[in-house]
Amino acid sequence: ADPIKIGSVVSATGPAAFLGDPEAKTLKLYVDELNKKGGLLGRPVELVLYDDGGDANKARTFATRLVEDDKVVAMVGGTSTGATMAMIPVFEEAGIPVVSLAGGIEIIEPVRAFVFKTPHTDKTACQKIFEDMKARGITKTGMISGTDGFGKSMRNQCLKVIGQYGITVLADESYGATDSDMTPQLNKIKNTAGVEAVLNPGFGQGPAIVTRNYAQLGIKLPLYQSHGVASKSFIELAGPAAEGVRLPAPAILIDDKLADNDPQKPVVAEYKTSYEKASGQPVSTFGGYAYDGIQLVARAIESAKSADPKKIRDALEATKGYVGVTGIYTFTPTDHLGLGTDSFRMLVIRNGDWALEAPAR
Amino acid sequence: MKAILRSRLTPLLALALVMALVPMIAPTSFHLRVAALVWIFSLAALGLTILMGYAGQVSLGHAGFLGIGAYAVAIGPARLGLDPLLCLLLGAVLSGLVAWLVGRPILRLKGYYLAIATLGFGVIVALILHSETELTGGPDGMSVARVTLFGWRVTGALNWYWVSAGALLVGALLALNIAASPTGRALRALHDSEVAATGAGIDVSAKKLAAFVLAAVYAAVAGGLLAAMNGLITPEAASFSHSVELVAMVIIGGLGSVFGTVLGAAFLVVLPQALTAFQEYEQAVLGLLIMVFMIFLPQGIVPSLRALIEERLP
Amino acid sequence: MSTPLLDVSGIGIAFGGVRAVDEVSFKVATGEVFSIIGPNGAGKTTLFNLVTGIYRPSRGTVRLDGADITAVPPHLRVRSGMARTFQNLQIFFRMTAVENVMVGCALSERTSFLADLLGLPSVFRQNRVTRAKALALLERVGLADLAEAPAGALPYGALKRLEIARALAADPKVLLLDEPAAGCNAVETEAIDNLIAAVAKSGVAVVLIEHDMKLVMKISDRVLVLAQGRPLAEGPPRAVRENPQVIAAYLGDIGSREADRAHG
Amino acid sequence: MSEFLQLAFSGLTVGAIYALIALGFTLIYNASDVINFAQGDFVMIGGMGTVFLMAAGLALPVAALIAVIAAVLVGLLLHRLAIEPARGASPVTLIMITIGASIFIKGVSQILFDKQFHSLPAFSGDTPIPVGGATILPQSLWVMGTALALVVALYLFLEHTLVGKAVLATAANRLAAKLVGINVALVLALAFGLSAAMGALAGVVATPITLTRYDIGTLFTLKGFAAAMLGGMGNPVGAVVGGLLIGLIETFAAGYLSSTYKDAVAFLMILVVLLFMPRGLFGSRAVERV
Amino acid sequence: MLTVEALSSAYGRIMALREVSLEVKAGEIVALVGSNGAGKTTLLRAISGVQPVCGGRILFEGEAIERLEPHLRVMRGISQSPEGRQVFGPLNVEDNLKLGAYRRQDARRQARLDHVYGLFPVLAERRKTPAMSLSGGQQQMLAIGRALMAGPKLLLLDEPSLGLAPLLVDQILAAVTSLRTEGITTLLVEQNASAALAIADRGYVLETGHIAMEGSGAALLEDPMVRAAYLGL
Ligand SMILES: Nc1ncnc2c1ncn2[C@@H]1O[C@H](COP(=O)(O)OP(=O)(O)OP(=O)(O)O)[C@@H](O)[C@H]1O
Ligand SMILES: Nc1ncnc2c1ncn2[C@@H]1O[C@H](COP(=O)(O)OP(=O)(O)OP(=O)(O)O)[C@@H](O)[C@H]1O
Ligand SMILES: [Mg+2]
Ligand SMILES: [Mg+2]
Repeated sequence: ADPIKIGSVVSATGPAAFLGDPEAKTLKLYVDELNKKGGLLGRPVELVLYDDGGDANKARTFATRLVEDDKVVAMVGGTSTGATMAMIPVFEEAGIPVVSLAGGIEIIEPVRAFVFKTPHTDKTACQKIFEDMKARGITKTGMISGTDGFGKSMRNQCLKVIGQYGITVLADESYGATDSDMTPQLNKIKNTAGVEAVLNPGFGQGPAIVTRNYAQLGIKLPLYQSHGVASKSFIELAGPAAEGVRLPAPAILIDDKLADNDPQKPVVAEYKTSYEKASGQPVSTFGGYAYDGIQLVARAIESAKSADPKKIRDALEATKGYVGVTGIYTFTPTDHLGLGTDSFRMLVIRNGDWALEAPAR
Repeated sequence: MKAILRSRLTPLLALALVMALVPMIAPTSFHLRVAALVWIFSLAALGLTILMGYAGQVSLGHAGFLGIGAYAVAIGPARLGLDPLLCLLLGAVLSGLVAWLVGRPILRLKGYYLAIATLGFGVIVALILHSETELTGGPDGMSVARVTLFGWRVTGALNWYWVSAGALLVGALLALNIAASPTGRALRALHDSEVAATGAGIDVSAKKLAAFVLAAVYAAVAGGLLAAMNGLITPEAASFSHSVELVAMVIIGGLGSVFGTVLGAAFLVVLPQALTAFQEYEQAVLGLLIMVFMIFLPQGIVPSLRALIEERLP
Repeated sequence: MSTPLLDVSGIGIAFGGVRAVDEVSFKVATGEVFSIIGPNGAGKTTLFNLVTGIYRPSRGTVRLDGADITAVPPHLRVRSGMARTFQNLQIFFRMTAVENVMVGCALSERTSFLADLLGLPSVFRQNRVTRAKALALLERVGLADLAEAPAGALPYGALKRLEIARALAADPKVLLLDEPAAGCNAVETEAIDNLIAAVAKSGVAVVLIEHDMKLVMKISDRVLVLAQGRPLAEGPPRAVRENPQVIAAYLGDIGSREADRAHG
Repeated sequence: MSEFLQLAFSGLTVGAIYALIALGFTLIYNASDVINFAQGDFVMIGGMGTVFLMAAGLALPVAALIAVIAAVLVGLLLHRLAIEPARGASPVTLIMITIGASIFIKGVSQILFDKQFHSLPAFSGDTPIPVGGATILPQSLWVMGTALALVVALYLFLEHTLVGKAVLATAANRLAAKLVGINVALVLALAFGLSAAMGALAGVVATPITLTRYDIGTLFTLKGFAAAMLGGMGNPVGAVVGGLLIGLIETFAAGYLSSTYKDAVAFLMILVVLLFMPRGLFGSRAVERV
Repeated sequence: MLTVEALSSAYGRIMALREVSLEVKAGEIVALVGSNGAGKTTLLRAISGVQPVCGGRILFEGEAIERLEPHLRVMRGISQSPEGRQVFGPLNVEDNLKLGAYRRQDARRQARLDHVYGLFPVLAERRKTPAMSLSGGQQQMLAIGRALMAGPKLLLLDEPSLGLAPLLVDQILAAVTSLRTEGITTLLVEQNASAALAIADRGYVLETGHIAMEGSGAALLEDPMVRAAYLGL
């Protein structure tokens, strides 16, 4: 039978390769898995994967290519919010479902018929962090964020919700995606009177350097990182300075520390083992998003018993209680993310490893 | 034969012919989109052909002007409620104005010093587009309103194909006009010797500035078209790597050759699409191909091939 | 001398210590050939650079046709009637010979940037006029058959003449020539000699820097001798070449002999 | 005061890294008038090479040495296979070749290495050294020391050896260089080899601070180029001063003005300097005669 | 010492040299005259190896050198003062001269430097000046001086008198004559044909890429055709 084509555009190179690379690897790995198990609906699955290099214009071109030339029935991808937003009109118009791997809330708000996404929104992460701060009695924070799409979007979301927790921001600094020294900004925060904790939305090497500079300057306040660093490589890069850093992260980082009855435990463990074996690299949340993306699409095709894009979409929207690596998803016509704050767990870095913090409150 | 090779309008006719043929053989609108992108980037690069190829002045920040044009078309309708088409014009004017302001001081610099100054300009523009989130939507960019041309909503790949092809034809015609005119002669002259051009009574700084402004307008129009066609624009459009890409189009195609510039743009727009077959090796192959082309066609595709052909002709 | 066309007075410049030109004054009238000679490094070329505005003099003035042009930028001096050639060739190497001369015609061209951009018919008319003028000038300097050759492929001597044609294209009132005969053999020099004489006769003031004494002594009306930036002697050729200081500092044996030969 | 000092230390550290890269540009420029857009990738090879060799079990010094040698080989190959065959091409063409090379090197590295960020252990530990209320990392001293050593070495080479002069002569006038018996191809190979070595060395000492990844070269090229131009292209002292200045401007701008626009401030400063000194701070002042 | 046999060279499709043969014997001064574009410069460039040849042979001291890289020819003792001076602009006068001796780091380098400074005292005065700010004539002196610094066996001079004051032309030609007594052979291209032929043992007349005439210097000076075409007499 001719294959069912699933498309993907990720930023496997360029500034967001940190995200796109594990995504690409995961997609390839699990499409192979699917085929080993006989494919979907008795047909083999073909992954058509393109690398946009972080350029929204390229992403758009590849989106057209997937629709027009490759005739895919569904698409998993868009590493960044910008790229996803550039591609959405193409897929909406063609009526082909998209499961985005980007964080931006604007992807699913307002809800678009054919657009879903797997990553938590930045907002959820912010909420999780502020819950933790509140529980520890912190009311005044300093913020230092990356100016990349991830950092900037999360900063904005955090500023939106922070009021609800009675927390104020006393210092609001930023750093460029490629900066190699953040001491000036941290020094400013250090010298801002009253700051009780520091929050660093960002991904890539930036947070690692922030963490090291933090230690170099001898700042003793609690440091919160975001889910953007949720990969073992962060601990390696930041070195001993990472001790005590807190962050919201999905289950994937602490598979071995999950309670035995945790429904995510087997899923997470399986993904972690397969991915690390196949790629030789530590798992990250980002690969997890792609895992959930491809699984959701595969499940939808199975349950729709059809490779028709519209039917896949309908089946996707009907997803209930899918236990993924990132969390447990339930889509509805008004919610195309389907994750709650509980999919995040508050972690702290101890002795060079992740440790689970007892749930706040 | 040689007369044909040298005629001013030959490249234009060749280009028009290719433009007419592509829709006939393009299997899907994806191919049309790629072709439209080639026309749009050619247009942006054509400005550099005038600036770099004719006048010999390097700009490593030209994507900045492209960004100005693109964001004018994005911001105008969204924030000020202006007509997109009007914004395309406003963007071109604004870009020209900025070029005039920036060019006056920095065009006194020469060679690599001009390169770093223009590079700095481009970085600053990109940084502003990136950071002024309220206005520009920040790193994730902003969406662009649909363009209406005299009541006709421009949508679909084929329509955009013709709009961009038309824009490029006009741009190419103007560039060829310039080349064959006293202004073009003056630009090529100051490329070789500014002292001698001055000695011929040419106001060298004014001519350089004119070329710079013109190049900025070309880039802005291209940027506006790009934004309107995509319906979304991100600051990436104004990035340093994009500036380098524009320069690369001009050099690979052949400095100072209009048709070459289009080939150069086609090279860099189409190649990544063709190279997806190489998967992870895509980037390596792209780099390798650029090197190979430059080693074997050191003056760029068109001038090098023309020299080869002329040598073989009696 | 009738009213001087070019009037340079008390001009000077120094480059970190070296007084390249120091208090030099001279006047040149229409139709006159005025030569400047002197040892290498005497400041002759620098003097040209001062007169044409490439260097800003630290003191002194330059007047053209009565108007003080000391502060006028170089390209505008061309407009008021001053053209020159360069000792270190300044050729547009990527253009053909005829295009080089066409660039020299820039001043007489009547088109605007906009017209050029739009490719109006006037531009093409103008191009034809300019081209015809350039070809005539090439003919005049004896390069007609090389008109379409890329300038980069011309031999040295031809480039010298190409520069003269380009300078003439500006229809100058004052023509400054920096060693036009360098790299030409005796026969070719004679052609240049005739050319200069004809140009002067047509009512142009010619200022000539040259080391070929035969040429200088033959066609100059007056000669200025510079040494170490200062005037050493000035006067009619005959007087200058008999000046013992000039012989000692500059002419030597060959020079004297050649200078003598000029007048036979 | 301690804040000022802290910013100064940061600025000098970052600046010294830029300076090291700018120094790498100097040699190739001096030999060929070409800006090598793959210079930053030599830095990356130094850093990534060392990281992966250490991961394979080698000690830091051994790994670093092999990485530097590897970079030199890449530099020599670049010259032999890409620059030399295009001999006689204009600088623009050669620059385009280096841009191609840069893309190629990144393309190969992402396969050969990976796409993750990596770090190296600091050479002398991570304990900050307190100075006047501020702190400085030992690795910063390594970076500054290396920059200092290289600038002195390069200055001595170019100004006080005949081979150094031959390098300058080759760029000044290639025809004349051949006529006085300079083996132009050899000089260019030397320039590429040494530049690669300097770049890779910069990568080794800077990686513990900047971290590294297969595509970090673009950033390094950009900053190093800016530094070299600010100082005056071709002058090693200028390269170092330019690098340090840009580092300091960026840091102070981030500390006192706006962290968002610190790069803009740095480039504005470069523009202002160039308007008054069109050949950079230490560029040659002599003008071409006409 | 130098034998050129049927040498041809072209720029693209333009033949600049067509089967040129000439000979320079050890210790001779040979003058090469011809009008603009005759190919004199091309010939000297070909001998130095900076101009591709498309046929013929160049023998130096009996060995074929037409395939050698330029720097190897310099090492064998061929040195040229090129047309258009071609000094190393940003480098100072002394460095230019020292580079002239790049392949001759022998004990006599200092002596040769003194010799050049003696010949052109103004270069000594300006030894720290960047070559590009010298006057035209001074640069010409520098180019000649640089060629002499190589201590060559065969010296190729392309229009050495170009742009030099008459007094210096005297000195240059005298210097060439005196070089012969030191055993240096010279191939001299000059527009100042009468002066060149006067000091030359033999001369060749090059006309549009081929040798039109050859003979002793004195004989050529007397030749009516040469007198009419090149001496303007
Ligand atoms: N831009 C400059 N910088 C430094 N020195 C200069 C500059 N221009 C000229 N000089 C010096 O001024 C003096 C005069 O030079 P100039 O070129 O005017 O001589 P000239 O009389 O034309 O000599 P020549 O006959 O050799 O052409 C020379 O010593 C030269 O080195
Ligand atoms: N780069 C080039 N490209 C094409 N043709 C060239 C080039 N250089 C020289 N020629 C041609 O080769 C021929 C010989 O030139 P060459 O320079 O050797 O003459 P020459 O005898 O030295 O003249 P001159 O006395 O003017 O120096 C000329 O016809 C010239 O047009
Ligand atoms: Mg002079
Ligand atoms: Mg010649």
